[in-house]
Amino acid sequence: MQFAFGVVLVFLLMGLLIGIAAITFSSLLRPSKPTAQKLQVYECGELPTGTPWMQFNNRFYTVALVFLLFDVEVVFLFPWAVVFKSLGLFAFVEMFVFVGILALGLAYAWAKGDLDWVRSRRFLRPAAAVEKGQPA
Amino acid sequence: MDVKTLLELLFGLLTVASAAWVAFSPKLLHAGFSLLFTFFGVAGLYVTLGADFLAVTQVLVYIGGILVLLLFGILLTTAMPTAELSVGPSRRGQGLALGALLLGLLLLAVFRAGWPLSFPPLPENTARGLGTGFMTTWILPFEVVSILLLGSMLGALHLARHAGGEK
Amino acid sequence: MSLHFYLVVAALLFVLGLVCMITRRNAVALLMGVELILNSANLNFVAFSRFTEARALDGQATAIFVIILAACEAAVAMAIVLNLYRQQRGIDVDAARELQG
Amino acid sequence: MNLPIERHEGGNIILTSAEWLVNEAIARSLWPLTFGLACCAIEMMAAGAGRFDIARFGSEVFRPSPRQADCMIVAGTVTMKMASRVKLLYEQMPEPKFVISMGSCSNCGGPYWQHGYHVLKGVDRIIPVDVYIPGCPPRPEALLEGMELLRDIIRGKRPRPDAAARTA
Amino acid sequence: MTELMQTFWFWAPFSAVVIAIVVTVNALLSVYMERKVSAWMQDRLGPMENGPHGILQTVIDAVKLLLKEDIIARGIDRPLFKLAPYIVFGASFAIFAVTPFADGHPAADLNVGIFFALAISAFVVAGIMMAGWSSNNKWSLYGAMRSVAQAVSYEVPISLVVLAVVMVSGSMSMQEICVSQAGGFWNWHGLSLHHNPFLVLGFLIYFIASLAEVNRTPFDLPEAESELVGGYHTEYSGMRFALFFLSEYANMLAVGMLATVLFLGGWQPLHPALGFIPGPLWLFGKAYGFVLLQMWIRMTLPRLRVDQLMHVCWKVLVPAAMGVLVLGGLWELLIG
Amino acid sequence: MDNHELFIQGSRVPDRGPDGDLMTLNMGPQHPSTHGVLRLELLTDGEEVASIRPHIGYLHRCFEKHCEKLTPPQIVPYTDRMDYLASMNNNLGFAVACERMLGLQVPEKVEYLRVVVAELNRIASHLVAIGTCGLDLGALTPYFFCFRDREMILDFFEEICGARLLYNYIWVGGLSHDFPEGMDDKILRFCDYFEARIDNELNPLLSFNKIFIGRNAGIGVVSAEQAWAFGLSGPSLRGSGVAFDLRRDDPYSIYDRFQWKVCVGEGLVGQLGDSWDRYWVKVLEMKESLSIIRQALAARPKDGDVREAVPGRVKLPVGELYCRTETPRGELGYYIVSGGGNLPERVKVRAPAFSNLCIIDEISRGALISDVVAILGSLDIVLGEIDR
Amino acid sequence: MEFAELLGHIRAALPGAVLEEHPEAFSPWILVARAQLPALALLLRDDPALDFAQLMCLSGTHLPASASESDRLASIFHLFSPRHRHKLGVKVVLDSADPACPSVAGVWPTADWHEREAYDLLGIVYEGHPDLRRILCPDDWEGHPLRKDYVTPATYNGMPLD
Repeated sequence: MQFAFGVVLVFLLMGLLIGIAAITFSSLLRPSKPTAQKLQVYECGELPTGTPWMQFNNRFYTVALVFLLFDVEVVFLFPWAVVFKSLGLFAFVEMFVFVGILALGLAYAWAKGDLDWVRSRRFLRPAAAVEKGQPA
Repeated sequence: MDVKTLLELLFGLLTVASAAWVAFSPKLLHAGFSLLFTFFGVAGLYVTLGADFLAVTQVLVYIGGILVLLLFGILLTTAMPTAELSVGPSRRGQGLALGALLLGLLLLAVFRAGWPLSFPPLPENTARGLGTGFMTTWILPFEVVSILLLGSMLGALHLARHAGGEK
Repeated sequence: MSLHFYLVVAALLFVLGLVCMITRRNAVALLMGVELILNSANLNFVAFSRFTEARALDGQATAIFVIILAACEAAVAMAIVLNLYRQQRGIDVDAARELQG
Repeated sequence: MNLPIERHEGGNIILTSAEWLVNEAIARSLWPLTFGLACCAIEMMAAGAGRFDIARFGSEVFRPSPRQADCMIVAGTVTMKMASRVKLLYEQMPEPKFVISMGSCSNCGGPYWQHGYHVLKGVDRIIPVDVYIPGCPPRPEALLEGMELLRDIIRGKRPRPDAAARTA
Repeated sequence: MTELMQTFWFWAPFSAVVIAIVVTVNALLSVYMERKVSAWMQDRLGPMENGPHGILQTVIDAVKLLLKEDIIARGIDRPLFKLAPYIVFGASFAIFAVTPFADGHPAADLNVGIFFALAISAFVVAGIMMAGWSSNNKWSLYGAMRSVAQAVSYEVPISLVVLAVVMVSGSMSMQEICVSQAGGFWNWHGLSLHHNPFLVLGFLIYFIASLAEVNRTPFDLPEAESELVGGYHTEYSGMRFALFFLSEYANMLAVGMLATVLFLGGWQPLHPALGFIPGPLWLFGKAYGFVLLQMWIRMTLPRLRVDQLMHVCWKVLVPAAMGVLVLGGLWELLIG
Repeated sequence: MDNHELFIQGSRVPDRGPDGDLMTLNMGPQHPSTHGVLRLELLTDGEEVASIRPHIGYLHRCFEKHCEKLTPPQIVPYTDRMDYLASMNNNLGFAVACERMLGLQVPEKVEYLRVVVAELNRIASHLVAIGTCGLDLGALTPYFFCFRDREMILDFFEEICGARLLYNYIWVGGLSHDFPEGMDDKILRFCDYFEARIDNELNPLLSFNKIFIGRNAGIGVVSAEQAWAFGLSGPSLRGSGVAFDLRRDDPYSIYDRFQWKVCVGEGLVGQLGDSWDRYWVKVLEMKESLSIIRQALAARPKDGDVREAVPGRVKLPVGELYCRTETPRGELGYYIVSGGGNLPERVKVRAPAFSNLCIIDEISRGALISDVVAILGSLDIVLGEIDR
Repeated sequence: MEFAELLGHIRAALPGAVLEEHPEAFSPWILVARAQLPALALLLRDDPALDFAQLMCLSGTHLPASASESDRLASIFHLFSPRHRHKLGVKVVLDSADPACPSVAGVWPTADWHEREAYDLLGIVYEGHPDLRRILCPDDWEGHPLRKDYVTPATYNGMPLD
């Protein structure tokens, strides 16, 4: 096992090495002529105003949160999945309860609108008839 | 020194160095990304300890989940990530002193205590062992965890919704 | 390598986490300190179960449970931090004392 | 032209033989900046579309960010209000970089030469231009030909326009 | 010889170099393929002039990128800005360590292989965030936030579906997952209606989610040129940009390979009678088919909006993937 | 600080500074989806747009100044360069205005040919609008298909007058060239070919693509009242369900002789007046244009000199006139004041895209950045005529 | 309604607003008093018999000095009623020394940009306009280019203009 992980580590290092080699090699060849304007941060040809450190929608946090909890669930279920066949019905019921409880959480988030990306859009009315499709 | 020892040392060094950067970096953002290497180093140590599943879990949950959450937290709460981070110098000194003291105590304990050492063989497939364990020995915590997850999900979502502030 | 090595690394992690918690006033940084401490604990669990007579997987299973707890803790704590931020336009933990009520 | 190896001038450099390779690589992979100003931009788009297919020469990779672009096709009239932005965008491109002035307006002000109080009479007053493509607007073929000329310039087969005339 | 093969010091660097070559060639080839495929679908010719049928075009592009100036603008967080491409590239490269190329020949046969493949993308996420955040550029930050939110969201249905495959195969080792699908295409998880039909649905979910995972149309929001200019790599130039580019195409191949291993039998031949064709050819053939499909979709569909993206993930794919897991498990228990 | 930097700072619009949590984001003047050199100053809250301040004038080429210095026949080529996607229509509008002032009757044949080229150019212009609208939303291939078909129209124009984009074809009192031999057949063949392309290629691939609909339906809704109040015209007005087309409702040239339908948005997939409706009106209009072209070609006189009525010297009589025509983007108005001299005293152009664009702030508030791109695409702006 | 009818209606509703009438022009127009313009604009839009919902065009013109008068500026509004299908030009003449004209941006939102343009190019100051800035020329541009006496400056921010 540690042999295999060693290979993985070598791969990681190899990836780093390729990157470093490429950039080092490139640094030997490439020109470098910084000017004041070249070093301006790009914003469509304008000079940027203010910092980009802006307020982001809390929704990003919600997504990361729900993801984290599902991620954790997956961690538990992977060992379960490996032994599922040997343990049979009992394991299945256990998993069912486990997933079911988390599904409740998802359902709660869904019902409360936490999964809707934008809630305060006054202009986006429901596009009811999207299903109508092509007129005859 | 064989390769394994070398790797252990390297991972240990990575862990401690990056953790030190987490604790002392003047930029919160750098501290956050430094945590990435701490988690990775710990995952490496897990591998050297024969805990492959745990190592991958560490990467998946800590780097993929908790770190992202923390980084989002920095982004969502700090208009200027370079803002003043540290407490005043006196409290900083106190903290460092306390830390040094504690470290001394811990090291003393580590080297003085008589650990009942042995070196049991590694299990063939830790994931399989853990799976069986979760379904048998740890069945209760396994199910309780799901309730815990549900509870924290509901609570966190509720709190986050308040933080979002319906405009 | 010996158990001591892991214990030393864990001790260092623990102390660094603690220092991080004491010397930072930013709530997110505080959380980072907590994560360091939890990692140090985990490292100890796994190291002990590897080097002692205990059943080899006990430590790992415990560590997994701790990771789960850490995830829940991070989720809820970050939500609290967000609330704090919204109320005070800042996440200075010293200024959050008023929450004590 | 030895743009990318200017730093090694006078050095020993294996690069004398590699210079050919370097220049070929730059010449054959010109990624334009997604940047259109006026009528000529439509012909530039047409040059990218099916019939003229600038992709044949490897230039279909229009990069929206100047950081990844190699050449700027000034396609259209440069006005006083826009001039500073054009200059800034040009500056923000990484070396080696090239400018193609497409159409009469950016060459010299074109039909707005006499009464255009708000029109810059030639983009070469603010940035150095490598190739001028005449026409109002030039046909897409003319743009392809202009890029061919630019390739020749990069390869050193053709001089760059008088350096003194270029305001850098 | 075989002993040498089995030593770490030979095997690890050897396989890493081989894969490095494969990844690089793949990137060049995929870019060329993408340009040619798109040209073909759009009534154009695509690269023609540089090399026969433009085959050298992407090589030339790569050389050119090597020669481009590297700009690090004012206000950029230098250490993070420089580190990010390495992390993204290193991580997308490491996925290939666990992919089995032939019978008994993964570079690293991890017990937890597929789990590892899921986890390693966490590095990509962190790297992208690093890139977007350090750039001090509004477009970059938007791109990074979108990218991260999208990657973590779509990780959930992917994990659940992979879980279903692991459940059926009884192993997390990618090699064993391949082996469990032996005996012809009707035994492949993604096609075996008679073994476990829910896995076929799982394949579909995986396919959609994997498009999002690698930021391909219709989920290419993080790099939507018409909205966010360049996304998280707006400020990157020259070779650093090329590394992002390279890892993007490496990721395309990686999800193609994962899909192949999980659902299309990996290196298993279409029919046992075709077993004389070597495994790697099968694997790459199927993976490239998958990549081709991604390109086809890119040329066909517009892109979603961020709320629609999240809607698709959380309200369609995640419940469906949960269903696949539960019902697939039930099926396996009762019928399988 | 060099000259240039001073220059940038001098011409910069003063910052409004951070507005609470809002962030100022410049979209343009160099941005893939601003269709030229438009600059939108977005005030954003995360990805949500709180308000938009459009900045135009980056392509201000002083058209109105030129008009005061040139004779009307000399002005015609400059009208080409305003809406460079629909030069024929711009020529036509100016020619019609001058002819009204002069009281000039142009020959029948000229009228028919004008209608044919104007409608062909309408199709060409709509093709660009549709293609780029798709491109903005990430649909790459329809854009190439649109340009492929547009090239065919440009071929006709090239054959007719020698230019691909800017024609100077419709003169005051006539045309610069007659149609060459066999042109009618070619155009008719194109009509058949293109009608099938709309139905079999464009609509399945783009118009009724679920994602495309999802991106456009219910976005940027303009009510009929709003549309009138903000001076919207053309497809943007008709997208809101207002059946108003100057070709029918304020006729010029010979449009009253043809049978065709004014296409309006119907809220087919989302809400009436949304981006998709504005898009869809353009698709429908292309079909109607094909029908007009067919009728005009069938009815056109074969004989006659197209320069017959072209005056040797255009001297506009004293007076002032506001004359409007329907270009692909809407109401193109020329306000001409003449003092009786060789040069007009004042020519003001009421450009359709200028008025269409000014609603963007109104309908984009609360939208996402991606929606702004969709709205902008559906409004179909050409900076040449906005900035003139 | 025909021009004469329109005129009668307006005169009845707002006596004294219309100073001149020009039915003979290619596009008939009326000259109105500057002070009466806001009231007239509202009347034109809201009176159901007039119902000018669309402001087709808003232009400014510069009338150079003649023997009898000093130079003046004019702002002309071309209106159209989609319901009644009638048109009307409304003109306000201003002294160039005092080029202030009431804004109609509150009546027809489309006037916003047109007024900014007239301000930019001719220097007509629309009072009550929400955001009267230059629109086509840069903010630091000098002079109003469409005035007859406009002299193109030699340079703009260090760049030669011709």
